Amino acid sequence: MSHDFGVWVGALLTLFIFSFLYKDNPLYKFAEHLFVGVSAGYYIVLNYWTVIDTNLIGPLAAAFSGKLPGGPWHVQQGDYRGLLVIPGLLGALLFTRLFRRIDWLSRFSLALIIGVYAGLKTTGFAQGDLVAQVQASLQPLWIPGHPGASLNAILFTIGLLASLLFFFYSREHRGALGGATRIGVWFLMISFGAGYGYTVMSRVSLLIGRFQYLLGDWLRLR
Amino acid sequence: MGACVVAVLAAAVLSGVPPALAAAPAVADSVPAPQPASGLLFSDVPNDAGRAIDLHWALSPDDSVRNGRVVGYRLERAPSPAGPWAPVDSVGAGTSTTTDGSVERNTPYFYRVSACGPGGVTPSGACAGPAIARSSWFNTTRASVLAFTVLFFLLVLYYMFLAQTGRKPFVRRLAGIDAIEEAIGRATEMGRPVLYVPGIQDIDDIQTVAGLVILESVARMTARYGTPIRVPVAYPIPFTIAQEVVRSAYLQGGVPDAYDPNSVSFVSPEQFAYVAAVTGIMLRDRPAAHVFMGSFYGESLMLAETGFETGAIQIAGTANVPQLPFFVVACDYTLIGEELFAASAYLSGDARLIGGLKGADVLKVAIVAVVIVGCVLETLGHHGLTVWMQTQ
Amino acid sequence: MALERLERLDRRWLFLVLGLLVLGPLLWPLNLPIEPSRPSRQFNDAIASLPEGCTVLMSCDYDPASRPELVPMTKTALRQLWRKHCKVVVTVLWNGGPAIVDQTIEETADEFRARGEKLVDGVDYVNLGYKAGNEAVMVLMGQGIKSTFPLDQHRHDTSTLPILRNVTNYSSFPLLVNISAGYPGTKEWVQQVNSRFHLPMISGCTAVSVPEYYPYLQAGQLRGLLAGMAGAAEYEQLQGERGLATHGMDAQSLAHLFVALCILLGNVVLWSRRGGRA
Amino acid sequence: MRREIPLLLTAVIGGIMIASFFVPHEWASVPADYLQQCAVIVVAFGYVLGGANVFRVNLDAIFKRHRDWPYKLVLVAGLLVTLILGLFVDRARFQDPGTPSLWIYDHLYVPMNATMFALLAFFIASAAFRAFRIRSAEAALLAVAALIVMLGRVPAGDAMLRAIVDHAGVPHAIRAWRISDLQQWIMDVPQNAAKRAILIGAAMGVMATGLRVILGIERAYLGGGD
Repeated sequence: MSHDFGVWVGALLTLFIFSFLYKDNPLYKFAEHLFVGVSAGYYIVLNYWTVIDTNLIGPLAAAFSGKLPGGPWHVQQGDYRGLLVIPGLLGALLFTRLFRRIDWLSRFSLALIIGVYAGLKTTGFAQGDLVAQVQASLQPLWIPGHPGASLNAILFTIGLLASLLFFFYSREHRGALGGATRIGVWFLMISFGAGYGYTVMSRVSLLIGRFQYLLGDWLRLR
Repeated sequence: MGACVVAVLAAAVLSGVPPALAAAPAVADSVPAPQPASGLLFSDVPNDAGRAIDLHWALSPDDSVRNGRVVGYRLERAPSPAGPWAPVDSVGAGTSTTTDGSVERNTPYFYRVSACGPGGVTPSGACAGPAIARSSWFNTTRASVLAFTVLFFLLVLYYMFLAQTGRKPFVRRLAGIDAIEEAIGRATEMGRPVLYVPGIQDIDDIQTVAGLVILESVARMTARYGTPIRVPVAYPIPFTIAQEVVRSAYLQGGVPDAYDPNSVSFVSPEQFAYVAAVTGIMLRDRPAAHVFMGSFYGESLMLAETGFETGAIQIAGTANVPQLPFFVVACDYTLIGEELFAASAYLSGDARLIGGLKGADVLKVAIVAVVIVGCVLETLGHHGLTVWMQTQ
Repeated sequence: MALERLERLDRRWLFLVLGLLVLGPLLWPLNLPIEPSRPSRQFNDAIASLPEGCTVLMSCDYDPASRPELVPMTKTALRQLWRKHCKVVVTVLWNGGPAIVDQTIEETADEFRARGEKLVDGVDYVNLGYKAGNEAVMVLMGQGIKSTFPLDQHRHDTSTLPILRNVTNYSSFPLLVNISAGYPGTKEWVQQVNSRFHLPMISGCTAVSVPEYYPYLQAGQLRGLLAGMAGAAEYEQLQGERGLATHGMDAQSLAHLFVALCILLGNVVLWSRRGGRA
Repeated sequence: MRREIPLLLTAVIGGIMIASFFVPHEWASVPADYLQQCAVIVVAFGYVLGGANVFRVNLDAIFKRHRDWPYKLVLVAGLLVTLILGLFVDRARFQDPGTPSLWIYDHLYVPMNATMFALLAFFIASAAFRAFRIRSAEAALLAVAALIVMLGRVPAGDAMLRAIVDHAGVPHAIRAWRISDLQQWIMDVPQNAAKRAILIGAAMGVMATGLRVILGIERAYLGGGD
């Protein structure tokens, strides 16, 4: 058995949470609430020191210290000096959300975040998921001397097109379109089956990890 | 000369040369100096903001035969052919290219390459230049991305415009919507409530918005049938919206008195606390219909399982693909991925949502055509389309 | 009769059986043979084909919840890279991750140090630590890594670290190794960095994400893919190691058999009930 | 004005971000770089705000003696202790070995975070038994694929098949068959085709949302009010 007090605490909390399997109970609730509190505190501390202090307060202090050549407004790519006052202000405005009467001020901060991410996601999905994925689907359907690979290529293309047509809303799924979408459903079902299998794998792995912790770190059985 | 070699090697080590170079002085006496590299060429790196220059040279003849006289090359640059020279990069033997990523844009540079070996350092005879890095106005490798993006945006805007001017484009009714209505009908017959779960995410997840839009129509149906509805919500903002949505549905249905203020309840953003509360409702109130529409994570299977056990009709919809299998096997009907958004667009009749849906539909047909044409071209050995779409 | 009892089975019995099936092989291993799959080999080969001594970017985007799946593969990848004398620059984009990632790096480095090999923080590897902002951080790093991470995990000034002296942006790396538990992770690195900055990448991820990432693998956007604990075990096998992932695979096997049996039995119950009523 | 200016700001910023993707020139790339730098900082403030919100909501619940308020006391105490140690005692070194903050992380945060998700392994087993119903041909396809992937992805699948084959005296040609290969084929061909279709569809959904946000049509994120 471990002689580390911390490991005992961790092991007990692990067991508290597992007790939920028997039924919802005070031990589980205790652990759950403790977890929420600790993680909220931890996120504040982490983001304060690693981002607000490092990327905002540090560079701002340096910019206005008078030691940097060019002064606080000598801005160049990657070194924004005095201009970092703006994100600092927008960050502070976010906290107006805690006060009903002035919470509209936080919209300026949200506008920045939403604008940046809408732009990044739009182009990221357009290039990485739309164009690149369509491009990768343009493959020879017959590869001389490789009947197996050719068959797979044909099957893949049929599956892709049929599944795409399944998500087509401008026409009722009847006739030829109905037939294609039916094939699409088969492919989708196989992919959900694969998803099911891999999700099972993931969850079981997490359980194995907890048992390895209890057996190894706590009970020292291995 | 000896001092120069040491200085050069020291500079090379500082700038991260392969370790072999650093060990050179030990055998400096026995090996002759390498023959020089030649033919140094430069070119501005295309499609960037003028921040880099590509360099390319022909290997030293000693490097080509691998006789151990060359261990690497050293690149230097200067503002004029006369110097002063400053180190840019060092690379190992057998390498004949590098990129200088530390240039100022629109500034001329002259480059030279030296072959380094245990026997000494031999600069090439001539330097190359002036090399100037310039900003580009368009990244040509992204032409296909631009084409698809512009086409899609135009389609979406066109159909939005069409829908707003009253010519609403046709969108088919999804079977899942009929399934919801049927389920509410059965709950009414059995005199039991309907449970509606709008996902477990906050309002910034677009699926939550879709879930709340669908809630509006579901609440209108329950108001019409006079069936109680229960809506547990995980986050405060979606909670207030859900309250508003349900109340106005009862108001519009002409039965404001039938609205129960307790029908929409705020639970907790904590995943398992939320599940415990919802499964509690399932087991205690025994709703005859469960509707799950929105963003779900690992808890989806716990909801679906408990719901299945109670024998209720279950209808689900989510765009979180990993959770779909659990809904598909345990629910009577599942809206798959995009279908969730399609259902919300259909039910709301909102021109802006329908515009997006129709634009995507037309682009899908275009993609089907591109894939068919592309595959045929590839089979016939023509690679033009594939190369054009290549973005990297 | 037996079926009826099965139908009314309290699910806590299932919990108990699953718990025992996982516990058993952890105490008494069966040592079933592990055979590496193609995506795992590709992951291994991508690192194997790197030039000796190059500098590689490794983003460890996970938190403690995914530790059993992702920490073993993180360790094996670090070992493979360090054996090739590659330098490793580590970033963390998940809130919960920086400290466990740091512990993982140090534990692995200590193995090398115990054998008398020299591995120095800041020279052979650096943990740049956490940065909020997901995709924005990824694209920012494309303009300058040191300006995005002014200080590392241990608050050293990154502009003075020897390992970063020649590192400017993504063009300084031949490969990105991404260990990913979800968002932000492999999908975002593919969209924002692999596509935008043409940086070749490989991914080790939780099994849940694997089906979603397969299209990227087929398209060549990913050069290799490790699938959860099984992928990590196969990777350990390829590297001749016996780590925690290999240790867990027997339990994984039995649990899968049990879940498969549950699906079959559950449906037998259903069909028999339906048959009885008809 | 309280809505229009933020909407305009979103449009301009979103436009710059999209433009900088296609235009590498410094006139587009430098502003975009600066905006991302700002976003990183504001997002970090967002996490701090999230924490402050948890504190406020739960403190409120304690004062109003809501159901479960003693647990909220635990929550608030956990939050405050972690926060005070991290901000004022350990300060920037809060993740260095030996600090109380790292002790909290290692022995409270890590085990609880990991165990919460490990619970799902048990629920997946019971869901498989009680709520996985093969009622149609489509569901049967899903089930078969799930079984093959589950067995083919772990060593037990092939080991079991080999044991059966060895005992049953199956012809040599069939002996080479392996569940793991079948699993790989499912992943490479049918599942990959369907996943790619979903990926492409989802990409269009995200792009359409992005367009609506930039054009100011989608404005749910601004919240209610004028």
